[in-house]
Order: sequence, then structure tokens, then C-alpha cells
Amino acid sequence: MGGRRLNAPLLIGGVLVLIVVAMALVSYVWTPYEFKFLPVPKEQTPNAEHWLGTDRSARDVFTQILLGSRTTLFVGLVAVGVAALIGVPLGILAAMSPGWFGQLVMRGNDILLAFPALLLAIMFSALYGGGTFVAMVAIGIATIPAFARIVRSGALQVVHTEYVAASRIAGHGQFAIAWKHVLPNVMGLVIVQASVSFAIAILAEAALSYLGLGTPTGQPSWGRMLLESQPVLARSPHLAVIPGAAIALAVLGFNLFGDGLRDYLDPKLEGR
Amino acid sequence: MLLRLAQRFLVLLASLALASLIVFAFMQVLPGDPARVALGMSSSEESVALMREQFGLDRALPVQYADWIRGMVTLDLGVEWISRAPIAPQLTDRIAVTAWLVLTAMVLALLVAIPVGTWMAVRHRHADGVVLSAISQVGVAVPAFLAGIILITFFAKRWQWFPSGGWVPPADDPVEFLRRLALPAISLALVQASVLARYVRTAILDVLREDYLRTARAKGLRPMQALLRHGLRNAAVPIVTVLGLQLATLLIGAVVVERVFVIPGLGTFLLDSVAARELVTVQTVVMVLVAAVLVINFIVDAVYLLIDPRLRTGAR
Amino acid sequence: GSSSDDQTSGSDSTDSSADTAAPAGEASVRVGLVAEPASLDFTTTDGAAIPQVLLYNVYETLVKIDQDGQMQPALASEWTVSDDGLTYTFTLQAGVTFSNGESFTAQDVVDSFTMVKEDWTVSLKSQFDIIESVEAPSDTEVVVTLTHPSNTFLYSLTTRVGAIFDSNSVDELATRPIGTGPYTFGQWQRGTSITLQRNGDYWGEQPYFEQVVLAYFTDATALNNAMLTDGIDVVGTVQAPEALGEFEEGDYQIIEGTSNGEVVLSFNNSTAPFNDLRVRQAARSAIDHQALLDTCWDGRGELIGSMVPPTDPWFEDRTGDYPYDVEKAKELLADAGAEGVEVRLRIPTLPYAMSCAPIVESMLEEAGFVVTVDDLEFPATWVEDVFTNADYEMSIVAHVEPRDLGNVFGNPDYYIRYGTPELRTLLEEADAGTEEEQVEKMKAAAKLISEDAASDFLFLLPNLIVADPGITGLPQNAITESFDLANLARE
Amino acid sequence: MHAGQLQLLHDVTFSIQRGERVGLIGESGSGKSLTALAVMGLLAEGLEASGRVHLAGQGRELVSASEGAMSHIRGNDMAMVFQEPMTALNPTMRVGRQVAEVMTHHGTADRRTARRRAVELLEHVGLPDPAAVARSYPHQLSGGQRQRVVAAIALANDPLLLICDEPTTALDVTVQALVLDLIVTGVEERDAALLFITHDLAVVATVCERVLVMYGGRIVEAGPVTEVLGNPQHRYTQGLVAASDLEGVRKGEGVREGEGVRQGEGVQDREARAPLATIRGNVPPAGRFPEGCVFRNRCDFATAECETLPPWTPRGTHDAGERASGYACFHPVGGESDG
Amino acid sequence: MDESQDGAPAISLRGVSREFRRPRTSLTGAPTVVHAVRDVSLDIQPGQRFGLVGESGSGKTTLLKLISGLDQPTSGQILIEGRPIQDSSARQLRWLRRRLQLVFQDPMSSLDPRMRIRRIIAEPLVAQGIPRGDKVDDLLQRVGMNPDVAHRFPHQFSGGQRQRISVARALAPGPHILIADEPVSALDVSVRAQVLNLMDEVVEGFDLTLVFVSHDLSVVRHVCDRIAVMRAGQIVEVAPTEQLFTDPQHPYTRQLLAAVPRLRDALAGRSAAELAEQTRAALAAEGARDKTGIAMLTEPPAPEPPPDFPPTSP
Ligand SMILES: Nc1ncnc2c1ncn2[C@@H]1O[C@H](COP(=O)(O)OP(=O)(O)OP(=O)(O)O)[C@@H](O)[C@H]1O
Ligand SMILES: Nc1ncnc2c1ncn2[C@@H]1O[C@H](COP(=O)(O)OP(=O)(O)OP(=O)(O)O)[C@@H](O)[C@H]1O
Ligand SMILES: [Mg+2]
Ligand SMILES: [Mg+2]
Repeated sequence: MGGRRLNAPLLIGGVLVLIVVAMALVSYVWTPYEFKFLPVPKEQTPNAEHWLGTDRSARDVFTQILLGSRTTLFVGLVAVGVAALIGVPLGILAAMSPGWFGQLVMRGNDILLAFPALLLAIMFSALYGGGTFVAMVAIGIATIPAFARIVRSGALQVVHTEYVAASRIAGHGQFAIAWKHVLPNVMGLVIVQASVSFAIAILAEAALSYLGLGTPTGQPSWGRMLLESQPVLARSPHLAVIPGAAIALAVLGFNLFGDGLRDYLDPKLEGR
Repeated sequence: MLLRLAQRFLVLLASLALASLIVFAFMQVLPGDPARVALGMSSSEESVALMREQFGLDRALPVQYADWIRGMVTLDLGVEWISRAPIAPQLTDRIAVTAWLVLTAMVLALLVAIPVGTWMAVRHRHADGVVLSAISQVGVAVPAFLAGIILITFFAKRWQWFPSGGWVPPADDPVEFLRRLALPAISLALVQASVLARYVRTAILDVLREDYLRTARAKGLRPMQALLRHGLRNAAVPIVTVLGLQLATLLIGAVVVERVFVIPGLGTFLLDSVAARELVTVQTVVMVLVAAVLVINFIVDAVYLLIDPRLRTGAR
Repeated sequence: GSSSDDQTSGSDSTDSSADTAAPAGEASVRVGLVAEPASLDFTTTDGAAIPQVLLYNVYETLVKIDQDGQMQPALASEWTVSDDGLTYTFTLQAGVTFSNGESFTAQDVVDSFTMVKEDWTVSLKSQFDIIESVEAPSDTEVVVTLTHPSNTFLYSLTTRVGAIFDSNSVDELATRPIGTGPYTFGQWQRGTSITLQRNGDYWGEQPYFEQVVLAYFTDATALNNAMLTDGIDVVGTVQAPEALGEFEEGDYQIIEGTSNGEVVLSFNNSTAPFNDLRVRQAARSAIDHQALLDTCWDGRGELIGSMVPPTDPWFEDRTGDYPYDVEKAKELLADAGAEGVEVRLRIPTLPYAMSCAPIVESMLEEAGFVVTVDDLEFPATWVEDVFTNADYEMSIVAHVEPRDLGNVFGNPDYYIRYGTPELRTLLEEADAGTEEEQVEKMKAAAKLISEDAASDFLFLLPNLIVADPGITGLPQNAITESFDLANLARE
Repeated sequence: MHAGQLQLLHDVTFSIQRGERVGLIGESGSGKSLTALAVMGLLAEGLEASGRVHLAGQGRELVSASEGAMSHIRGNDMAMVFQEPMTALNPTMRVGRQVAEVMTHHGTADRRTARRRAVELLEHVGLPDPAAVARSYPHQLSGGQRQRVVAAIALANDPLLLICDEPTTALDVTVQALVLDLIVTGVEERDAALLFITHDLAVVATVCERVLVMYGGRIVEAGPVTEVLGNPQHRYTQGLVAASDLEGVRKGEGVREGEGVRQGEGVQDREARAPLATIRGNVPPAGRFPEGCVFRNRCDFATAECETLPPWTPRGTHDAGERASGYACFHPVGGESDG
Repeated sequence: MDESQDGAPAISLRGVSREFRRPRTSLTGAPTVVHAVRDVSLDIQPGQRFGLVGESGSGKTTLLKLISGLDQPTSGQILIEGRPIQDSSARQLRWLRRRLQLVFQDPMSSLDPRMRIRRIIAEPLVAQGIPRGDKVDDLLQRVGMNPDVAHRFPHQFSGGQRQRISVARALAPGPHILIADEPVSALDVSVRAQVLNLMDEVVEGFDLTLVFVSHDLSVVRHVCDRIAVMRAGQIVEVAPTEQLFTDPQHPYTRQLLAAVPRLRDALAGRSAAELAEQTRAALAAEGARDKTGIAMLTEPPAPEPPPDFPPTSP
């Protein structure tokens, strides 16, 4: 009982996620240079002055990676925020309300599910003139079904437990039960889904930026760095390798974190 | 069983109808007047109006919608506004291209994912299982287009084993077709294989915990025999679910990978048409993609019925 | 690589964008380009990509500009201009037929020119506003009368408005272009390629290649990759000059010439802050053009300081007008009371603009501007927001049409919103005057624009072509609207 | 047996004669299932058994036998019925095939015979319309029917040893009565040995001749059912028997030597309703049992002596050896400190 | 002992039915209806210890849910202390929540794993706005637990202790009626005895009306003084305990009694074969069922939909 143990994925993932967060926080107080064209040679390889070199527009790469982590977190927060803020209540509602309403919600979900994240993002970017925020709202909207579904199935389990019946007998109404029992008990699922969705959002931002539909010119973003490195890939491969690795590690971090958390919270593995 | 299928089919039709309305509505609010884009810089208002008329943009929205739906159903989609090229043949060509790409990637991914995922599950407490699992985690974290760029750098530019892109239809030159299909399909498949392998692992791990597997072992089946004979089919249920979802994400992943490899599939078609504001084409391609996802979901449901007897009642 | 896919109809298959199957002889050559045309009909659709393929190659004009900017005969074997400069008489080549077998007559010229005035919808048609009448006294003679003398008229005939169509097949311009050129239109695989076939009945010298495939790439890197992996024989325009290094290492010929593409940092002269000369001057002084060119276009290209490329007769190096001087820029900005002024740099999503914008942004901010970069999808959103509605403060655009100074700066309604009376007078005088007067007045106009800082001129795009070693006949300079393939051959 | 550092079973020693029915009782977590699984060689990953298991006719010792060797024995010489009938069958395979498989797998019948035999077996375990059942999927059967199918699988190859791990806990009483009979008849017909695990004393008394009482991973008492349950010696067995005796309290009869047991005088008389005998405290989680006598922290008779492991005290003689009957307690019910 | 409606039964059911509709399963067939409870009429007097026995699926839990207002009957009337409860909103049922409380079967799933037990026990007080005071500590003591453990989480307790906590929670609002749905089925014998003793104590001490559900005849026999036998949604027999056991009227009751293995009988030598024979005889007496007494399930339970898997990469 209560034998939850930290597992390696959770630890490694947690550390990677923390690094991204730390980089974003550090970037608010310190970056080695300003994020702008510097009067230095462009496309330098990593050296003492420029730890990760300079890019095609003679900007410091390390600065850009630091600042880019903000974009990475921002896209994740926006996408996951939109998805969770809408998807979680929807899922709980679908689980707790009478049959036909729940059905309706889930059917709507299915249709939304048919608009895959990136497709929606491409359409939104075209509609509102691109930009990270818009694209991420689109990714968020496309991720709503994932949250709604997982929360609904989790909530359904909670709703049918005896402690919810007990709470009803104790005199609590639907809302109190949703708030006191259902939400706390699906929170684990939500956090797991959030971290997976976070990873998806990071990947989507990279893909969109690569298509030129994501983060606009002149804003620091790892996806954008990857795009801008393309013409000089042959002679300055590090300009692609660095943001590529940053993206992969961040995604890896969130995925591992989610997986680890899932195992950590999995009652099937508990105490065994 | 038939009832379930029929129900699901009705749901599919309703979803398609609703989705088409959403797509259509979306196109109406897309900024950038197609007439103006066609006419380019400094065109007069009269010619813009003329162009809009020519495009049929002056008609009432319901009429435009009905026309579009009729066009899709009868496969007579007319010509593109600006290029005057007929839409339907382009669409079918490109669907074929994307289908080749996506299905090849899916098959490749499955060929890798099922054995590897099973291995990862069976050996999840051993070093090799853990290492494989870690590798798959990294695989999931690499975006498909990045994999594509890396593959081009080495296999096309460095070693010149494969072309860096382009497309040859299989009927024209099967060998060349395969050579061109290889890298994009692999770059899509790599990520997919990682994702799927992880799901296979989870599904197999779940099955391994099931009582009936212990029953099978008590019958004298060896662990692997038990897993193969009794486990796989049961593990297939969750795997088919992800397969459906992953096919959908593959379809979209293909949009980016097609761009990297300059493949004339649905993805490039969509992006080019958005850029050119060929709205009928855009909404049709979007609809095709959405419909594909919905149909895949339908098929997945149908496959459940095949796999899981609990879902088809009255089977006795 | 070379290729000869002898597909006659493409409806059953999707063609490759970079085919390598290589049969005997010199049947085919593949040229990689960026920016696919939106349509084949330049009478109703704007954009440089259509004339790039069709002009001179499929459609011919009465006269033609050569690599040195000299006027040469084409479908007109000779021409005369009346002393008052109002009447042009063209004598046409004999024995010319259209690719559909119809013979080319003076009536085709009359019909084509009339069509520009009456049926064309794109704005370029206004170039023919000065035509009073077009007549065909005989089958081989055309007489054009102008309302007033114009130096640019003959030149305009070398551009797409001068293209001669077969009178009987103009209904099919969008799907089946018919012309008299060395190539006939083969087929268009949307999103992939356009194929041109050798015109076996061409009146002039037959092209070397039986087939030219123009393969289109949306992405400059993908285009370069195709060249490096032997997918194509020629890169028509290198849009990622950084990649030239890779070609220099390999066995390729690299052609580096000039073009008509002035990369302009355009200001919206009609609204604040750029309606203030000092602010415009500040912006011009803030830019270190050499550093900019070195960084964003890898040092390839030319600094010109004005709207005139060196291949035009009235070229003058005006780079000295506003030398890089941040301090001066700051002063000017302070003078105008515009320190910290917020401006939007609304750029089209094109390679040069996207790679230069961050540097321009940094340099302007150094001088005290506060810049926001907006990516606007090109053409759709950029054309609407910046070009049509002039909802912008600054943009970065390469104006690639030949001799477009007047068009861009002379018209107060054009998105730059300049067109001062002073400039327009100069331009009118240049057009109406003698050739010498024209040169002189045009120089004055360029100087005026530069000094008045109507825009900043970042650099002139180089004409960068990469080709397999044996390929000859590629144009050194891209100074016409056409990518002239007539002389393309392999040694 | 060990799970990592934790020792879950200690020195579990017993033997079962051919044709003998032996029960294994004890509270939840006492190690009953682990014992059964250890014998079958089906311990979950991460668990490891040490010691020896011998099966008549098998020269080999089973704990150290290879997976291959074990797979020949399992389902053939040794079979098992699990507790949960709802999940013990493969939901995606027809029942008939699942029964036939155990025969084809061991080569005791070819495919066709196995199919026929499967139907016969299903009929034999008392399923109506066995041919239809053979064609059904598990979800189309009720719990009792499924448990019969599982029994059919277990009995298919006429095993020497049948192990049943709480085979009827999930079933209704009427069905339980029938399934118990089925199992007993099945092993009797085959002259097989039966190891029957349950926590229900009445069931074990009905089914078995001899019983092993398990607590904290140890066998604390063993012997013929009538002796162990009728006259328990170990203090744990005593508590168990007393606590399960609901009728005794009400009717004022039966074994109530346990501490704190009061006489009850009848239902309608509220005031006199006597509380049930209980064992104080709870079963500790695995690995938290005390050293020495595992029961001493819940035992009212525990002394300092109990901190050492009580020796096995045989009770009478038995064919199956001294471990077959006896107890491990310093203060047995009949002993000096009692009373 | 009951201060409300004088003379009214504590619980009174009049022709109560509850049907569940199952989704259609074939194109032609009509949707199936499960009659979980059919036409049950029943009076339970204040202070009574009322037992409800029946095999699984017989509708016991459904009936309890109806009585406690967690579910609404399809038809019929339910009166608690003389007041009807159906068609009342949650707000209107407030009075019921003070009068009637429930103890559930599964001691684990009836406690929210994320709440400390102090909060769990106080839940009815909070929900009904009853001042908390040191009631929680009192209650813990009443159920034989040390108040010091109030800050722990449910998983830190054993099954028997959890059931004590459930009882404490049920007692918190000072109910008159306590309903227990198989409160000891999941417990080991030794723990079962502890919990049964506790129930006995609190019913006595708080002067409660008890409705006790179990499938174990010997347990209801021990606890209750009046027993109803339920089968397929219907009450087939109601009788005082002793009468039910000594003189069962309904064949189904006889079947149940015949099939229960008894330690005493077994030790006296009743074998499995005899037990089964006796059961078969009782089954045969009714004659309606097939020879095994197990009808094929005609309507298999609807399976859970396959699990959701979120997509992981765009
Ligand atoms: N894989 C395992 N790892 C660690 N501990 C285990 C494992 N399996 C069982 N245990 C522990 O071993 C002890 C004995 O388990 P076992 O399943 O044999 O009990 P049991 O007597 O069969 O109980 P029940 O009546 O509940 O089936 C328990 O405390 C259990 O928690
Ligand atoms: N929400 C529901 N929807 C459909 N059928 C239901 C529902 N709840 C109960 N049933 C059905 O009603 C019948 C009675 O169920 P109920 O849970 O009341 O039985 P029970 O006597 O409590 O059984 P157990 O002893 O297993 O707890 C069963 O056939 C059950 O499948
Ligand atoms: Mg120009
Ligand atoms: Mg067990």
C-alpha cells in the first residue's frame, strides 16, 4: 500500500522539464547577448564568446536557445491551457450528465477529433495570419477531445464509485461532487495528458514554424531556428543540430514525465 | 453486429455532413480575396468584381455549399479558379501519392513496432527491454520532418543512395518509384514506429497481467506461446485504436514531410492551394483529409467487431 | 542527369519533379525553379512566374531585349519610328506559323494589342493606354499610333504586354498557350512541373533540347538538394545563396549576373512616421548595407542605392547618398521627435525578406526605432494588407519587373504612396524626350527618389544560376521578364 | 520464496497423497495463492521460489525445472483452477477451442478428437447443451458456467494433481454447491490429488479430508479436517474457527474456548445478543509479520518464548509424514497455559 | 424510539419497480429491458433489523439505491418515515440525508483515496451544514479507532478499519436508519467478526433501524430479526429470521438454504456430493430451471468500450 516509487522516466523527464523551465526563467533576467544582429561574423561554431556559436543572421545561438525555451513553454501552456480548460469540464460534464447529453458531447468530440491538430493549426494560421498564439490555440482546440475523452472515462469511473454515492448520501449536490471528488481524482489523468499534449504542442510548433506558419520572423523559437538553419545546413550543421536537439530533448522530457507519472499514479503498479 | 455497423455508419454520414459544414464555413472567413490574389498588384475594382463573378463567389452561400457538395459527390469538382486546371484528376493523383506514402509508412512502422514493442513488453524488466524503450522514447521526440532532413543529409546528399525528393508513379518506373518513396516513408515510419512500439508495449504489458494468460500457461503453454496465441488478439484491440488515431496523425505528418521531400501529395496540394487562395481546392482537400480520418475511425470500429467477440452480440 | 519521360498526357500519372531516368541523347533538360505560376494566363493573372516560362519561349514579341539591354528584332524584322515619335511601323517576319499550324499575320498583332486594351484585367495593361490605334496595312506590316511620344513604348513591347497570340485560340490561353516561339507548351503538372517541347516548325534556329522540364520547388533548400543529388540539371534562380559554397565544392558551373530585382525597404510615405523626411533619412542612415548584404544574402548581390540596376542605361551608383551612420540616424530621429517610434515591418514570406528582416530590425532598433516584424503570407495576405490597403509602415520587397522605377515611385496610389509632382514631371519628360534626355531625366528621377529617401534600397538581387558543367546558353543577367531557354544546349 | 528482499513464504512443507484432498486455508495475504503458484511454477515476475517440489512420476524436482520441462507438466500432470471465472478465459477465443487446446498442446488428442473430447468434457462438467457452449465465447456464459469450463480444461488431461485457488468465491451458493461437487467427483474419478485453497472453513470441511492452515507465509497447523477445525490446537486456528462461527454465538453451542466469547441467548432478545469472537488486530502486510511465531502480535497467549520460532509438534501419525498433522505453537489450545 | 411520523414504518415501499433499458443489439430486436426491481412492496418498522438476501444480480443494490434516493423508481412509491421521497430534488432530499445513511460493500472504494479520513467523516456534516465540533474524534472513538489517526489517508488502513471509518461517516449526521450493502462481504472472517460486532454495537447504541444486505445467509441470520429473500428483482419471501430458517416457504429460499455449506454439518460428515444432491433436489423441486440450475445468460453484459489512447505526435 502506498508503495509509489519514483521511477526513472519520471525523474529524467522531470529534470528535462525543469531545465526547460529554468532556461525560460533565466532568460528573463539574463542572456549572454541581446537577441539581435551582432557586429560579429555569422555562423560561428561554438566558441568561448558564443557558447553555441552565432546563427545565419549573426545572432547569438545560446541567447536564442534560452529565449526560445520561453516560446516552447508558451506554446505548450497555451495549447494545453485551451485544451484542458475546455476539455476537462466537458469531460466531467459528459460523465456526470444524463445519457444523451454525454453522447452528444462525445459525438462532437469525435468530429473535432477528425480535424487533426496540425490541419487545424494550418487553417487557423491562414485565417488569422499566422503567429504562435493563433497556431497554438488551434492545437489546443484540436487537443480538446483528447482531454475530454480521458477525463470522461476517468470521471465515469469515479462517478460510479461508492465514495461518490456516499458523498451523495452525505448530502452533496452534483457540483460539490464534481469539485470535491471527481476533479481531484481525475487530476492525475489530466496531468499525464497535459504533459503528453505539451510534447505534442512543442512538436507542432516546430512543424508549423518549419512550414513558415508558426512563430514569425524575428521571434526566438527553436522551430524557427531549425527553419532558418536550412539554407546553411551543409556548411553550418550545428545551427540545425542545436535547436533540433533542444526540441527533441524537451519533447522527450515531457513525454517521459507523462509516462513516468502514469506509472507512478497507476494503481495496478502500486504496492506490487 | 450489423446494427452496430449500421449505427456507426449513420454516425459517420452525420459526422461527414457536419464536418463539411464546418470546413465550408471556415473557408468563408479566410482572409485574402482570391480574386485579388489572382489579379495581383493594383487591380481595378471592376476587374476584381468580374473575377469574383467568374469564380462564382457572388452567389448565395447555400448555393455555393450545395454546389460544392454536389461536386464532391459526383466527383465533378470543376476547374480551379485561377489556374483553370480541373480539380478532380489532380485530387485523385494526389490522394494516390499520399496514400502510398502514408500506407507504406504505416506498414513499415508496424513491421518494426509489433515485434519491438512486444519485445519491450516481455523484457521490460531486463536491460535490453529498457534500452529499446528508451530508444523508442527518443524516436517519439524527433519530429518527422527533422528525421527527413537528417535522412536527406546523409542518404541523399552525402552518400547519394537515394534522391532527395520528388515522385515517380509506380506505373511509370517501379524501381524509381521505390527509390523515391524510401526516404519520406522511412522518415514518417521512424516516428510512427516509435509511437506504435510504445503502445504495443503498453498493450502487451496489460495483456500479460491478464488472468487468462495465466490460465494459458497453466495449460502448459510456454510464455511466448501463451502470448502469441492468447495475448496478441486481445492486445490488438487497443492497438487498433491507436492505429486509427496514428493513421490520422500520419496523414497530417505527411503534409510536412511532403514539403521536405517535394512530393506532390495532398499536403503540398493543401499548402499550395492555401497560398494561392484556391478556396474550392482548399476546402476540398481539407474535407478529404477530415473524411479520411472519419472513415478510418469507422473502419477501426468495424475492425473491433472482427477482433472482439464481446462487441458483436448474438454471434452464437 | 537528363531525362526523357515521353509522357504525352499527364492525366493518368503524377509526374516527378526531379526525374532522373536517362535515355539516349540530348532529349531533355530539367530546370529547377521556385515559385510556380498560379495560372498560364498572364492576361488575367499577375505574377512574374508566367512570363518567366512562356515569354520568348512560347510567345514571342515583335522586339526583344538582349543580355546587354539592347533592342533586337524578333517577330518584327525591322521597325521605324516617325519623327514625331507617334507612329511605329513594324515589318513582320515572313513564314512564321503558330504552333497550332495557323500562320502568323499582321492581324494577329492587331488583335493581340487590341486585346490588351480591351480584355486584359491585370494592371499592366495600362502600358498600352497610350496606343491610339493599331492597324495592319498588309499581312506583314503593322502600324501603331500613339497618343503622345513615349520612350518606354518600344520597351514595353519586349514585356508580356507585347506577346503575340494566335487570334483564333485566345479562348484557351489558360489551358493551351499557342505561340510562335521556339518551344511549344507541353503539359503542366500542377505543383510539380511544366514541360516545354521543341517547336519543330520554328522559324528561327531550332532549340537544342527536344524537351525542357521546368520543375518547381516551393523550398529553396529542396531545390538545391535536387541539384546536388542529380535530380535536375539547372537551378534557374538560387534563392539560398549560402548553398553556393556547396556547389563551388562540386563539379558545377555557377553563373553570377545581375537582375532587375531591387530589394527595396519600402516606406509608407503617406502616413506617420515615414511622411517625415527626417525619419526616412534616419532609416536610410541606420542601415549598414554591406553588412546586411553579407549577412542576409551571403554577400552575393550588388549595392546600388537607388531603383536602377546597372544594366539600365541611366544607372548611377547612389550608395553614397546615405552612408551608414547610426549617430546621424539618431540625430535625425531626435530632430523629428520620433525617438522610440513604433513601426511595423510587414514583410512578405519570401526568402530574401525573411532573411533580411531580422537584420534590418536590429539595425533600425540600434538607431532608435522600435520595430515589430510581421510575416504576411505572400501573395495572399501581403498583397491585400500592404499592397492594396497600404496598411503598413515598412516592408521589404524585391521589385523584379524591368524598368519599374516609374511604376513604383511615380504613382501616388502605389503602395509606397510617393509619386510627388516633381518626380512625375521628370518621368514624363524622360518618356517624351530624346534618348539622351531620357537617360538624363531618369538619372535625375533616381537621384530625387534616393535623396528624398522615398524608400531604402537594400541591394540588387544577383542572378544566380547553377548548372551542370556542359550546359550552355543560360542568360547571364536576368533583366527581362523571360527565362529565355532558346539557346539552352549541352556541350 | 522471495520477492526481492522480502520473504513471503517460509518453510512451507507438505505433501499430498494420490487421491487425497487437502485444503489450504488462511486469511487474505497469508500466502495461499503464492504457495499454489510456486508449485505450478507460475509465480509472477520478480518472485522467486526456493526449495523443492516433487510430483509423483516426475523424476525431476520442479522448482529448478526448466520452463520447457514445466510446460510439459503443466496442464498435463498438474492443473489449476483459478479464483476469478470472469477473467480466467480468453475473451476472444471460443470456449471449445480453449478446452481443446490443452489436449492438442500436450498431444493427448489430435485436433478433431480434441474437439469432440472438449464437448464431452463440457457435458461432463454439467453444462447444458455442451455443443452450443463449445461454440460460445466466454462472455456469453455466466460465472458458474465459466468456472465449469475452467474445470473442464483442468481435468482434460487427467492430471495427477489439481490445484484450485478459491474456485467458488465468486459464485452464488447454489452454483458453489454444484461446482464443489464437480471438482470432488472429478478428482475422485481420476484418483488425483487435490490442493484446494479457500478461506471459507465450511467449504474446506465439505471438500477436503485434510487441511493446512496458513498464516504469515507459514503453515501453522495441519491435520485431518475434523481435528483441525473441530479441535484446533494453534491459537490462530482457534481464533479463525471461533470468528467464523456465527451460529454458535446465536444458538449457544459449539466450540468457544476462545477469549472473549460470550454466550448468546436468542435472536429476539436484544440485550443478550452476544458479540462474535474476534482475533484482535489485523493481518500485517507482507513482510511485516513478527519474527518467531508469526501470530504472536495478535495472540492473547503470546509470551517471550514466542519470539523464537515454535517447533512443529506432530499430532498422531499420518501416512503423509509428520508434517501432515500437527501444529507450531508454544501455547496450544490443549496445552498448559490454556484455561 | 422514532420521534418523527408516529406509527409510520421507517421504510415503506409500495409496488416499487425499477427498469433499466439496455441498448438494442440487433437491427430487428427491440431494446431489452432489465427489471432490476419489480413490484416490491415492503414495510420496515422502526428499530427493526431487516435483512435482505439474494444471489448476485437479484436487485438488492438497486433496491437500496431507491430507498436512499440515489436512484428513482420507474414506478411505485417509497416512503421514509411516512414521507415520500421520489421525484424530489437533491435539495428536497436534505431531510432524508440526516435520517438515512449508508455503509457500502467495498471498504476501499467507498472512501475517496485522496481525502484524509477526518474530511471523509466530516463530509456529511459539511454537506448538511452541521457544526463539526469535535464530532469526528467522538465518532472515531465510537467505532473503536484512535482519533490520532484522523489525518491519515484511507490506504493507510486495513479493510476492517476502513469499514469502521465508513460506519463512522454514516453515523456522523445522527441518522435514524442505517443501510448496509454487503458491509462484510469483502472482509476476512476474523475482520468480519469485528465489523459485525461493531454494527451490532452502533445499531444498539444509536437506536437505529437497520437494513442489512448480504448474500451470506449465515450473516443475515446472525444480524437480523426479519429477512426478505430477493430473486430476479422480486421479494419472494419475508419472514422473521427464525421462521425463515426453520420453515422456509418459497422454493427459492429452500434452494439457498440447501446449498449453504455449514462447518458443523461438514465436520459431521456431509460431503460435497451430499450438499450438491441436496441443492439439486431443491432446484428440481421448483422445476423451472435446467438441471444445473444455471441458465445461459441470454443477454451478456455490455462490454466496456475499448480504452482511449491519446495521439502522441502530430
Ligand atoms: N508479486 C508480488 N510481489 C510482492 N509481494 C507479493 C506478490 N504477490 C503476492 N505478494 C504478497 O504476498 C502475500 C501473500 O499473497 P497471496 O496472494 O499468496 O495471499 P493469499 O493467501 O492467496 O490471499 P487471498 O486470500 O487474498 O488470495 C501478500 O501479502 C501479497 O501482498
Ligand atoms: N445502471 C444499470 N443499468 C443497467 N442495468 C443495471 C444497472 N444497475 C443494475 N442493473 C442490473 O439490474 C440487476 C440487479 O442489479 P443489482 O446490482 O441491484 O444486483 P445485486 O443484487 O445488488 O447484485 P450483487 O449481489 O452482485 O451486488 C442486474 O441484472 C444488473 O445487471
Ligand atoms: Mg525592377
Ligand atoms: Mg489468493
